[in-house]
Amino acid sequence: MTSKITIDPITRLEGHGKISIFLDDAGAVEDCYFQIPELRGFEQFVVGRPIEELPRIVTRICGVCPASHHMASAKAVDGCFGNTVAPLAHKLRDMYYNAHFVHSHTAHFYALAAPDFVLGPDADPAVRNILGVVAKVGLEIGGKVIRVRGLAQEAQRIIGGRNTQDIWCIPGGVYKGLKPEELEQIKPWVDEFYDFAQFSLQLFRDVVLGNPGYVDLIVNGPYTLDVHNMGLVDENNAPNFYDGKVRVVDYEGKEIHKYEPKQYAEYVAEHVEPWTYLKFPYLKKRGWKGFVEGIDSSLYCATPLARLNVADRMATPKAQEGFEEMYRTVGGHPCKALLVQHWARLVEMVQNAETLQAYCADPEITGDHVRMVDLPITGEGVGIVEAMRGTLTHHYTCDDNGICTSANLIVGTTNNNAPIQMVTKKVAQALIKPGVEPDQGILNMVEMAFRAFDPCYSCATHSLGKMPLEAAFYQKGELVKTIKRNC
Amino acid sequence: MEEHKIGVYVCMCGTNIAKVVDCDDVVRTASEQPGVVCAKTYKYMCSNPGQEMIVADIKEQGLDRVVVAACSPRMHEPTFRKALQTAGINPYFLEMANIREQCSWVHDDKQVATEKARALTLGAMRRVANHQPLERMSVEMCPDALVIGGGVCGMTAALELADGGNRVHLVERESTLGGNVARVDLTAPYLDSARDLMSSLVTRVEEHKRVDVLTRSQVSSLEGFVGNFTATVETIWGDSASVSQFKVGNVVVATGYKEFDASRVTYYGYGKLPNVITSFEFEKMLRAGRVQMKDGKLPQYIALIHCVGSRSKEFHTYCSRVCCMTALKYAQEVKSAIPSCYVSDVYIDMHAFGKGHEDFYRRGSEAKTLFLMYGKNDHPVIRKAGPGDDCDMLIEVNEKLSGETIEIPADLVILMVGMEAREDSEAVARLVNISRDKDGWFIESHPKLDPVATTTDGIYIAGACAAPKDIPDSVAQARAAAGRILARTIRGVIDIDAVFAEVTEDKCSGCRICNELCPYSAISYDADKKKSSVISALCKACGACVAGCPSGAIAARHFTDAQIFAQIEGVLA
Amino acid sequence: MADKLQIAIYWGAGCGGCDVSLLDTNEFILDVAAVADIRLWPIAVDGKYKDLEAMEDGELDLAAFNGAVRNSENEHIARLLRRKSKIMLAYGSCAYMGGIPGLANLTSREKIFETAYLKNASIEWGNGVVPQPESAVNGKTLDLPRFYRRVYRLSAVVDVDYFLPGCPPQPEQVKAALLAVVKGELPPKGSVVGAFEHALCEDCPRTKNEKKIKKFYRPWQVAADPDTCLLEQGVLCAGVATRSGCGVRCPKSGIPCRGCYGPAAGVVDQGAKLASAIASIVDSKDPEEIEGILAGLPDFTGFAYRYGVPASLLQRSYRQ
Amino acid sequence: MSFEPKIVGFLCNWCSYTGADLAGTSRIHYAPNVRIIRVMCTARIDPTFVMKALTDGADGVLICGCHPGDCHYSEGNYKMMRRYPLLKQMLADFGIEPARVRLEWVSASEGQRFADVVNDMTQRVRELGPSPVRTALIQDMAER
Repeated sequence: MTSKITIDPITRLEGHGKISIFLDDAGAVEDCYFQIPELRGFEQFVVGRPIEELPRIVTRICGVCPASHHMASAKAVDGCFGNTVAPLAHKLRDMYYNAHFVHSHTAHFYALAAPDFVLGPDADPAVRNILGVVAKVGLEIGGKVIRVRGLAQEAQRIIGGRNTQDIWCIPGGVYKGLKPEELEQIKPWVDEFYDFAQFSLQLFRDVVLGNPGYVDLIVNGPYTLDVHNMGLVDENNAPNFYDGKVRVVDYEGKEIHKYEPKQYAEYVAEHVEPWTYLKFPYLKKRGWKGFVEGIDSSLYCATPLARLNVADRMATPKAQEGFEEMYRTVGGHPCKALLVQHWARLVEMVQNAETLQAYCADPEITGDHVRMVDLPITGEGVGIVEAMRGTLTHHYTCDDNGICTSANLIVGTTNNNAPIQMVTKKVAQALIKPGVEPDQGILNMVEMAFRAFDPCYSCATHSLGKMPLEAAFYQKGELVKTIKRNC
Repeated sequence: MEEHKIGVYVCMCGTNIAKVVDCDDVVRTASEQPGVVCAKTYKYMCSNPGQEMIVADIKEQGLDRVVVAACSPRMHEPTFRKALQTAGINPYFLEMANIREQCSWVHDDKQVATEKARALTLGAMRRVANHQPLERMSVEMCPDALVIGGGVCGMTAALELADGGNRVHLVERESTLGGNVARVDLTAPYLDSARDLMSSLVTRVEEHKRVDVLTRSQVSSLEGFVGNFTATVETIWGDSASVSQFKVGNVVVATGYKEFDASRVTYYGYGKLPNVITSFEFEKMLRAGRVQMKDGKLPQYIALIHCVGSRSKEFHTYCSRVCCMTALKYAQEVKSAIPSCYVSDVYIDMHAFGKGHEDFYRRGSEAKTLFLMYGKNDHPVIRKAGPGDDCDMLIEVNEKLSGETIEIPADLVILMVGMEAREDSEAVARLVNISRDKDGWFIESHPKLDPVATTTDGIYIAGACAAPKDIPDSVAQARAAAGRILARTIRGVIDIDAVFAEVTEDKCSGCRICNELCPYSAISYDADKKKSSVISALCKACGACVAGCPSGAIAARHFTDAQIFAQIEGVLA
Repeated sequence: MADKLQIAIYWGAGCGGCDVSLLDTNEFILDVAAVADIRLWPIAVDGKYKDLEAMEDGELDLAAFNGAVRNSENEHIARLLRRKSKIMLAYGSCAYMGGIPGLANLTSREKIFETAYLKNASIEWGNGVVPQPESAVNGKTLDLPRFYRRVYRLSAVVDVDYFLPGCPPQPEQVKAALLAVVKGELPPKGSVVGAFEHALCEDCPRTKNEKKIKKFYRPWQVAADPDTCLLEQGVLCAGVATRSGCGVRCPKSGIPCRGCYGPAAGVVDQGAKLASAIASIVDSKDPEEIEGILAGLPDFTGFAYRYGVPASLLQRSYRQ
Repeated sequence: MSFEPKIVGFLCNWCSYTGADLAGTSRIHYAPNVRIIRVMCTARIDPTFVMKALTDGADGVLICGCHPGDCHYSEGNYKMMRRYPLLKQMLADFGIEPARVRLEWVSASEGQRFADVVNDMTQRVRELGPSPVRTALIQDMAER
């Protein structure tokens, strides 16, 4: 008979993730399911709303990366108004969005990823959190983290009037421009962001690369998948978070697709399974082939690492240096080692900071023509941006009165739903062996598999943060053992 | 919410209610409700024994809320409120359920009617539990009055008030008092001289120590409310102007009328034919004592044409009331001025309703005046006479009584122009916050029962500013208005109904939605505080601002949300 | 440890923005950590569901619940937290009023599933699968929480002591509210905390005049004057009917208020009140003209109840 | 037994409530389904009242005021006239049949008209059947 391990508290605690591992009689992992138990139905309940309001509604898909949804939505709405946008508005939105990346990447790296590396996978769970990190690296650095994240939020507020939840975009542009005095306020912060990004890279080198155990775990651990990569790139195939074409590259570096956002439906489709509320996107032209790896697989990742994997280069010089160093260290471009995500994230942060510096130096940035007024309604638009956690697609249609008639959303984490399924199962199978008593550490390893994706189950119904695990072992329906661990 | 001791009284109204509604059953369900101390039926709750029963219960059982299920509150609410007062509790602790007019009298199925009566009573019970004690407020009443308009009406009102002992500010825009009456010669029907009437009036006014006359003046603003207005008046001195400000308790608007502009009527050739003139131009001649044609010759034929601008679809549909008698007056004055002159009187109907008017009409027809009746939509036609004729003009009239077309000679044609509202009546209405009808006349609070009061407390209208009137009617109204004011000022204070809207200042966000909603301008906005507030003395409790306030900052006393919600729950329970 | 405050922070059907609003108190969060044990906070700190169940009833001093109640699981945790905590705080507009997810109450569960899984531009053709509360896969049974017919506000499923409005609550207000708990200076049960009694306009810098509206404009149709009341310019703004406390961020940036802080104190139904006020100042006495002017307000319901359909008197759509 | 709707009637004190009284004094019989709540003027009627009545179990809501131009407060009924279309739209958005709510002008002298309005409205709501609100809210509870 089959016994079932339910890593259930994830569900209860996060409300948004649940792993069920099925063992065969021998006690080997037979099956493993990562379930997303939540759905909110945005795609339906935005129907009937005035289309211009959607950027202020869909931000509630995720309060951790609301700016991503705000921007993707704004661009989809632009499409419904003939894509006529004040050029300066595009610049300001991009500027704003890069500031948002600084905030989000900082939060993720220090609050979520760092505890593992800074404190070590087997440190006392009670302190394995941002507060623990602060304790370890010292209040000075801790203060720095808190300060930078705070300033990145504040920078958004100054540029766009508000951060969480964003309100700023309007058909044809943005509600408010950037005043010279506001720019002066932001400038010094932006330089701080740059220094901080470099500082974080150094911390990574010292703490992670300085520890052979980690490097081995990252490069040779079970944390690899033979699936493809997706990301948004500019005309030079460098990563762009706000605008560009979607590029899909296989794990050997060969380009599979490169398409305009409005063509997304020709290239991506979503598969549904009855046991999870979350859908499974795949490459449409290849068709749904199930949860399989391989060069012919129709599955892909859309993550910070995937973004760098589909890119030929970074868009800014210092980021380019980080890009080269990273791939040199992990054995070439592209890279399949999922734990490299954390590093990729920091490389991106450098580009964010450099981009911000460039905008601060742009004499036009404080201009006042930031919106078009009373544009004609054309009725359909697709907006694609890179959310922190992957390629984010919003597709709307509206009637002649500008009332939303349909909305389709493929959010960052959803792209990675299938890979997360697979890597979880893969790791579980690699670690939970007959006769081997699964312990806290094993569950941690299992968890690290999907944590690498920084899965955002609010954007696909959200969970940010470390997933405390608990395994309940059942033999013939009897609870024989429980293992708890607190990350 | 604190527990109450509620008494429920179901009236049988003889058999009016009892024959359809099972009153005992209503009492039974009522007594099962929380807080109900006693529930009773009685044959006639409004009768003395009925009321005494309620009073006794309140005193003995310490009731603090009372529901009377009986007839319409419009009938007996005051009665039962008095009962509560007699028993020593706040009269507003009463609520009535209308189980007669709106139940037993309109339904016959006993069971269904009883069920409805139960629901209505329950609604009243839930509501009354939310009632709050209300006190009538009273405010100081300033005895001084403002009279706008120095005509016969305004002067009469001013004198009446001043003689009553109050100070009066009489504001006249012209340089002299007298108004339109000062422009006429004799008055119908007794032919006494208007000049004499006026001069005595004017002298008395000017000499009265309590009347302060402001000629060449206009009221530029009137702030406040009944008993407490502040009036600002601008007076022109040559090319300079001075401003005076004073407090008044009440205002009489006596701004009068203006005569209809005859040039709007094209078909009588006024302005083209030199000898076609208006009644007021003729009055001038009479006052000057020289009735003559343009070229100075004495007219041999004079024609009077009635209803110029009045009683017609294209101008004014109403009758101006004074023209008929004025025309008869002219006939007689002409006769005495130029005995040889033939007078023809061309009319639609002869309106001689006033005291002595019919006799005056008879006398007029005895003195040979030729009366010709024309149809409303078939007006006479005037043309220049030919060289052969012995007159200046010829008038063709389709005479209704004879049915023949008659041509009459005329050297002088007098158009009896009607009255119309002054062009500044709208501005005046806005100034004192009263309304005007479709013709621009000011609207009284009730056309029959309250003809000189208006919907704005403390503002009275008298004379021809409310509708065309002759001198006696205007004078009567002037005295009526003055009487109303004297009666109210004599107490020195005025009561303000306890039911009005009030703003909770902390909750008011100063959004100013309510400012436009009040028909009585009872809401004032304090620009410094950024808050709106209700002037309770002006509020008539309609509740428009209460429902309109988006932040629930305005409450309607005795019609609060809580009270109405409770009643909704009750009738549906 | 025991003398430290015991706190739990949890999210139901929310977006995480409320949790971010806590992070946005920046250094303050360290002060909180100094005086309190955060026993449960999925976003940043670890805690265990089993521990939660193991706790004594009332062992927690404060449970801050953000997000709405969308499925059986949300309700389950809400009830558990209520039992374990002395103070239950509805944190943010979703817990307070149902929030944006509450807009789902204007449509139906059936339509939501149909749109999400059966008909949208990128759904796998001909698959026709819809998630089930219970499903058998390779002979194994997997279950999912039941997706309720509608969304509930927290107070509809458990007894709530305090309400902290905002989408998300503004950090200053969050600090104020937490400090009140720390100091034990608590208002009467049922109070709205971290916000004012009055409506937004009092704190809005735009100048206000008497209002009469002949024509309504969508925000993108006009370049509204930055210094005068948006409503006076015909741009629908919910500020008049919305509790202040957000710092007027939206109108200050030229964006009409959408009411995330909920109705002003004492108002039962935010949308109905807004309707009553807005309609009252329509400048016409002619029924047809009135309808014409009001036609300038498409989806008024979705606007007036943007954050509070589940908290409205009618609560949800009754369309058959 | 056939369905008998519960209807809440909000009547202005000066015209319609007096009109209803007149129907009484004239002994004009009409359907017993309307429970009348008196307000000073229709301008006092907040859409909240109507929604409250519907959630508390009313199958219909009748609002009566003075004819346009005849308002005791000169313009109160126009405020209701303006709120009415917006209220109806909102109810429609909540899936409530528009015919369940009705605004009528009834003067103090129109006792017969009041009776006719009540009869007609009662008949229409009877045809619509019970309000969906109560039943749906009960179903919701059952689901949890």
